[in-house]
Amino acid sequence: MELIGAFLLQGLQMIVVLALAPGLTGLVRKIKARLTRHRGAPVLQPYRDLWRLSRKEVVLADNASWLFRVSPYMIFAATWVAAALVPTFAIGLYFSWTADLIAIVALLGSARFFLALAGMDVGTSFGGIGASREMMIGAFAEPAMLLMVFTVALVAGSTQLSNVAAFMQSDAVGIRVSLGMAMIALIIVALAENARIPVDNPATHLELTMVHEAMVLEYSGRHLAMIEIAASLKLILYISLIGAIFLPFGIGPASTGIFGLALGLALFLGKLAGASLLLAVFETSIAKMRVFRVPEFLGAALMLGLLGTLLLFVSRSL
Amino acid sequence: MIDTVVGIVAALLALSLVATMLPKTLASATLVYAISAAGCILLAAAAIAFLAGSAVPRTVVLPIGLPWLGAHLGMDALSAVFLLLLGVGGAAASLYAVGYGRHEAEPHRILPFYPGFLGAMAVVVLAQDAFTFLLSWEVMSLLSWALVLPHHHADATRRASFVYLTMAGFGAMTLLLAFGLMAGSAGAYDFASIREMERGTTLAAVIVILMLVGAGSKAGLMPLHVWLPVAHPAAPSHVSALMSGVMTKIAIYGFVRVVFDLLGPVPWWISPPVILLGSITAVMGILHAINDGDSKRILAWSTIENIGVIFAALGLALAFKSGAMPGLAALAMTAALVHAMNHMAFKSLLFMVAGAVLNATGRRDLDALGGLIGRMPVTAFLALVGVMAISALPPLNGFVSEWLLFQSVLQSPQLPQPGLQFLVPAAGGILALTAALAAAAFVRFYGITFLGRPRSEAAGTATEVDRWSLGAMAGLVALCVLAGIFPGLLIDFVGPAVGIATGGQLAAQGGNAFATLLPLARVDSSYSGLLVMAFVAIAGGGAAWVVHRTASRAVRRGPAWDCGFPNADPITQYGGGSFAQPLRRTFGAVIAARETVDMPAPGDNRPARHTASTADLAWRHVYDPLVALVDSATSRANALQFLTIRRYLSLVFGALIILLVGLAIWN
Amino acid sequence: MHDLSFDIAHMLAGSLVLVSFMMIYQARLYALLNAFAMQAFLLATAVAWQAYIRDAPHLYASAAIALVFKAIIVPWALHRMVQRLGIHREIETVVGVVPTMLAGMGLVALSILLMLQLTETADSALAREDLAFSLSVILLGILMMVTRRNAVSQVVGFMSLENGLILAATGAQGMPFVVEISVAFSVLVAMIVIGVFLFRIRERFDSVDTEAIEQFRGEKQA
Amino acid sequence: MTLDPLALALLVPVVAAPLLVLTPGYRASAWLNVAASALTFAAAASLFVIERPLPGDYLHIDDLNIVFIVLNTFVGLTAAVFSATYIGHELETGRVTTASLRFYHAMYQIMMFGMNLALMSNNIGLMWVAVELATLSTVLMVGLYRTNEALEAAWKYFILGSVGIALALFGTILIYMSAQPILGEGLPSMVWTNLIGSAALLDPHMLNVAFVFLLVGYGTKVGLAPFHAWLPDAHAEGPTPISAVLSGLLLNVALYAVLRFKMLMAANAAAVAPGPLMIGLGLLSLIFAAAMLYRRRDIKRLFAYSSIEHMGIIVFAFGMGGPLANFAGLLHMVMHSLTKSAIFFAIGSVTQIKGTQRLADIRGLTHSHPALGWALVIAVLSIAGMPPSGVFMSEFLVVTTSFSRSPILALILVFGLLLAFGALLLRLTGVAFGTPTGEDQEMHGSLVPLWLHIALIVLIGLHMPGPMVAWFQSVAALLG
Repeated sequence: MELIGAFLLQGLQMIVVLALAPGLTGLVRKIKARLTRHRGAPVLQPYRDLWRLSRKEVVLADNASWLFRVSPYMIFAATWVAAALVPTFAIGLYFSWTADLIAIVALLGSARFFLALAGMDVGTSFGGIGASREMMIGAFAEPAMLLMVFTVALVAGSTQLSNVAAFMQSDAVGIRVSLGMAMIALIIVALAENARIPVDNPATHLELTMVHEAMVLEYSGRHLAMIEIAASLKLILYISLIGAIFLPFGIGPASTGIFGLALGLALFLGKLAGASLLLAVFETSIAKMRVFRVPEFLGAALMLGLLGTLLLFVSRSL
Repeated sequence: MIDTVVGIVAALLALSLVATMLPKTLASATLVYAISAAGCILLAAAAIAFLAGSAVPRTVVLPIGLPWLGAHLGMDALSAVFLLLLGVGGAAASLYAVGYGRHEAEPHRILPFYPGFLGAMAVVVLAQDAFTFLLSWEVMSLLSWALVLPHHHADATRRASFVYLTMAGFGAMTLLLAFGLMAGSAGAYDFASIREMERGTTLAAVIVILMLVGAGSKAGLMPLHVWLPVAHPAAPSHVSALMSGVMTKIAIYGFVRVVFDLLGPVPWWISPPVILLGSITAVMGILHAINDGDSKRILAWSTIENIGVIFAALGLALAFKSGAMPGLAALAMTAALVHAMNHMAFKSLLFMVAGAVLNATGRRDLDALGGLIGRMPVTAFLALVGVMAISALPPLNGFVSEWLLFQSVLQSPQLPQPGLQFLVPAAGGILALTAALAAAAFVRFYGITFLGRPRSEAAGTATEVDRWSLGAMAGLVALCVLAGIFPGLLIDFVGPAVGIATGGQLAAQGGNAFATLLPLARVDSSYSGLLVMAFVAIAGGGAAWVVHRTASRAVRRGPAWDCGFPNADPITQYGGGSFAQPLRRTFGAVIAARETVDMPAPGDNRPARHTASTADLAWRHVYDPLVALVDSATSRANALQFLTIRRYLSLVFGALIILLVGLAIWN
Repeated sequence: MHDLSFDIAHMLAGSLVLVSFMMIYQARLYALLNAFAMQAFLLATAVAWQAYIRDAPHLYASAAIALVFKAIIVPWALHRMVQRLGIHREIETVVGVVPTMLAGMGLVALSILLMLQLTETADSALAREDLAFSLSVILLGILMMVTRRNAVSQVVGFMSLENGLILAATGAQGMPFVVEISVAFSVLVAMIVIGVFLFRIRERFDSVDTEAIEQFRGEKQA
Repeated sequence: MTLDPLALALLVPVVAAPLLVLTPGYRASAWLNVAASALTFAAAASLFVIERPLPGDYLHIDDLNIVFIVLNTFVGLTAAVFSATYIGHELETGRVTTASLRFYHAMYQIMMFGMNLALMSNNIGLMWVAVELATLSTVLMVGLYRTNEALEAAWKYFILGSVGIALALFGTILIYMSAQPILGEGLPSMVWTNLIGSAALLDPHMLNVAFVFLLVGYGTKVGLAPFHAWLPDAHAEGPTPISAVLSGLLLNVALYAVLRFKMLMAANAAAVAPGPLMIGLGLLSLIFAAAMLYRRRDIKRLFAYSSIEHMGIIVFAFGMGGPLANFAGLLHMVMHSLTKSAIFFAIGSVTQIKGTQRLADIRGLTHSHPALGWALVIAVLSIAGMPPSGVFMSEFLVVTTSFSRSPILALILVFGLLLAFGALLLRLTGVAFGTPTGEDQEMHGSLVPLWLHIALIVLIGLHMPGPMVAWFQSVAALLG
């Protein structure tokens, strides 16, 4: 009986992130539009786009290989699994021990891996540009992320997100400088990973500046739909990751009753809304940077992550 | 048990002699490779039997080598683990060679050395006394040197072979010194009595450093790595697979055997150099891999990277061991050994892929390849798994060892010394960077080799390789996947070896639900490759199924979007150099990257040129000066060849007088 | 044995050293040859004297060899050669005479020093001093070989070296093979002289233009 | 004196020499030469089985010299065989005349006689005479080709050799004089067994001076730097079989003499320890020769310098002393004789094939002549200290034992070894691999001696026969 319940909860978690993802993207777009005094497309527009895309026929380049056709599903699957493993409204879900934070980072890594390969498959120069730049960004984002993970894990004593979230809720942890640094690092990484301004511009199609869009330039129809939804899944993943680690309030253990879960869900929605507001404000208020400044930007995140780790020892040895 | 193993090894060595007399026909090549493969499989089986069963380690003494000592051969868990590695890698390479060997111009330059090389490596692993160890070590170097040389008409090959054997000789000399210190002037050469001997920590530290140099030069630790990037492209691909996948691990074995097993307690301060050297080697290796244009050299650089990772793990194990934390030392050591296993699998696989591409196209330079996924689909698929594994992507095996390594890095706060507490996370950061860069390097490797449009005629007309090669590669792919989703079995397998090395051991992992890894119960960080695999498969497959059922499944083919700039030339694709550009610019300093743009003046209609080059700082700052030094010194000494008799006489006279004066003073 | 005989032997040995110095001093070849003949003669006398005071008749043989072969034949032959090669006027020393003399002094001092360190035994007084003298003759001989350019003077140097050896051999009481040794050395010297004659060796010893030599060296200097 | 093996081993060459002078036709004389050497070897080998004759005033046999004698006669035999197949071609190319060939074979036997006598002699005076005899005969053979270079080499060898002779003699006289008060006048004070018996009583200072002279004198023959000058040219310009004999045997004989006197020194506590001197000279020779290897253009000179290098290693090992190092020294000496002579056999054929000794003109031997090329590769790698040759074992023992005793010396040794290794490997790679160039005449020299030596090297390297080990260990004990 409770096994079924556990399965249900796990399933619910997966459904929730999948269902909310496009909405979140839509919400961010809407707010950005508002901030720039446009009316903007309705929040639900991404759902419509996905539906329309999935019904269109796929136009494949002549020399596109099977890898090109498989990649969207792989990317989607990897991202979705990763997203489903991040506690959103409840911890200690049945399969939460499947992968820890390191594995989640690695899952996103494999999504990026396939995206880059798909970009290079058709053999246009755009795909190459996108892939090469994406891998460079990844080369900095992943270590920064992992150093952030070190910091958190050293505080929480585990890389298991459920444990981390649980530990963060407990009052054993006060305000710590290193955690703050870790959070900034994570935010920077999140911006880069989701191809947001200032690293990349999700809205542009100007070849020389685009990274993510350059890779997916050749995609159409259902494949594009998969890529799009994977992108929005990634966004929601990072937001809920930040939430789970640094604002874990409201995330109750799976055993708490229906109300606890409902509360957690509500708070989760709140976090999403707040995050998208902040993101939109941030994006509209600053400009995109040159591609070769990106390493410096992410390098800062790397340093912050390392600094956070080292500061921990200092504070401990004090 | 050991007797049968020794028998197999002897058979392999004997096969080398037989091979010298075989006729130069295809049949004899097939025969030699087939027998070698059989021998390797038997070795692997014996090792598995040893590890699975609880056979007591026994030593046989053969009347070979030092007359009063004889050759002590024996097998314990540590030997067995590496024997297993050798068996699997050797079997795969031999099977591959059955097909690949057909394309060799002068097979009689390979066959007599190939089985002996396998046998010599086995003896290194089995040796239980210093002399046998070094003897087989040298024979291993020698035969691999001969195996680098089959394409000896090319100057590059001869140069490579020279560099390789010189480095090998250097390494062997350092090992000689190390064992000299261990055995003492009385010459107690067998491992048993070396274990017994009492020695001060400083002496132990010196020995560790000597071993680091000696074994490191064979494994490819910076700055002793220079032979790998030249020797691997020169050698036939199945030999490269062996040298890179197996021989470097034999070097690791030597290090582990001496430093962890024979040496006893070592001071903690010897571990930071190991960790640091390992991490630096790792990141430098992969940076060069990203910037190199030759497919096999890329793989060689990546081998250097992985060796660095392994040494970093070993250093960590050393730190924990000297800090009297056997459990954590076991974690790090497990990471090292498992990574050695994994690297054997996917690196051999990738060298075989490179060899297959080389056969199909005759080209090694990335910028002449491309679009092979259409021409050689099976190879392309197998290669895809290989690059995913080596890029440490879940759920494959590369990620498992990386995950274990990070887990042990996360335990650094337990270490007593603040220095290590600071160093280890930094090293962890470097290793994370390395992993990310590795992904970039292999996206580049795979994407440019197999994807896109063919960049040369040869690439456009390539054909799929033979079944033997594909079979060997498929086998390794299976291993990568299995080791990725059932890592517990592998970890339990190396457990006893870890016990020998560190005195600690991880909890048994085989029995966990859903093949989950839970190395340290205290911090329940867990990872289950099986479930990740299952979830991804379900999610991806399900999504595909749903979309194809509910939404459209129509497909139309059309030309790629060219931005209104129609140019069919495949050269417009991103090539090796352009793909590496962002990272080359970012890390240019450490790889001495130089970019020159030759822009013709307006009106001048010759094409503009952009050339990018990188250089190995080790050559620039260590080896080239060394060569120059030897050169000048010898040319100065050479004047002594051209003196006149009177001057020679005065030399004799002078020496005599000096001796006499010395005598007069001495009295 | 009464002291006089010792003193005479002693005096003869010492005079050999003296003559060695004279040879070093001589820059011209003819004078050098004459000096050498004198040394050989002295040697013959010394050996004969030893033969007499120890009544060891076989020593007379080597005395005779020294007299006939080295005091007469070889100097005469070399004389001829010098004329043939027309080098009798050349100054053949590499370093000046004075430094050579000083070096010679040093060598004599060294040999005496060495030999005086020998432990005193019953009748070794003479033996020790004899050894000191013969050692200095030997060293001076080599010194001459290395400080002279010309083949002839080097032959002379070698032979005076050998004089020292014979002196030492005869000084050693009851040493067997002395005669054989002197014969063997005579053969050796003969071969050298013949060699100088046959291939007009002077370039091969040393020469002003090194080109001439190096074309005979197996490996040309880069 | 009955016809015991010693007498036989000495008589055969003495008898053979005049016969060889008289024999018409070089083929006959060549094979007669082989037969004589074979007989000598048989006689020497029989020393193992029969019980040893008691040491007399002139000759004796003990553990130390039996090893040398057997090795000497064996390599003498193989070299004779090689020379028999080799020298004919020299006649065709007109480098030698039939007359000079007779002379050559006669001299070969005289040289063998001299060396055997030197090794068997129980009398320091006799040993001196014998060594000189051997030297002079080799001088004449080095000059065999009568080319300017050959004469130059022979002359250089002759002059330096003569000075060495003189110095060695003075040392011998000194030894006699130090022994004479104890052992009485005349022959007894020159008999080796007496000397070593009463070594402790001899005047240490006298011994010291004597040893210096003997070391310089015989060291000249060993080819130790800085007394080495004659060696490379003599090897390079003489007939190749003689180069093989020079490197393989004559150096050993001189070394044997040095060892004898080292034992004498070691037996006298008050005398200066010979070790440091030998270590110094050994390391000097090793480093110097290793450095010289790099600039060689002539293949025979290359390996001549490598002989100097290995003599350096051997002298170093004996200088270190102790059972292991001495064992290593003996083993290294035997291995070097076999390997180096094998290398010179190979080079003889190579030079005949290519018609030159210039390294630059020799390429890709393993491609054009596999049997010869690979043999050369194996031999050179063995001499460079690669297993499975015995050289590896001896170097292993030397390095490991000396490093724990005196690290600095061992490091210098290792440095020299690596330097030499690099040079040899560099040349080998050029000579053995790549695309063959230059002329390609047919090969005359037989490969049998070459491969026979290689087989022995590998055999000893993998499994030393028990008796051999026993001698070596007892001798190592003798050497102290």
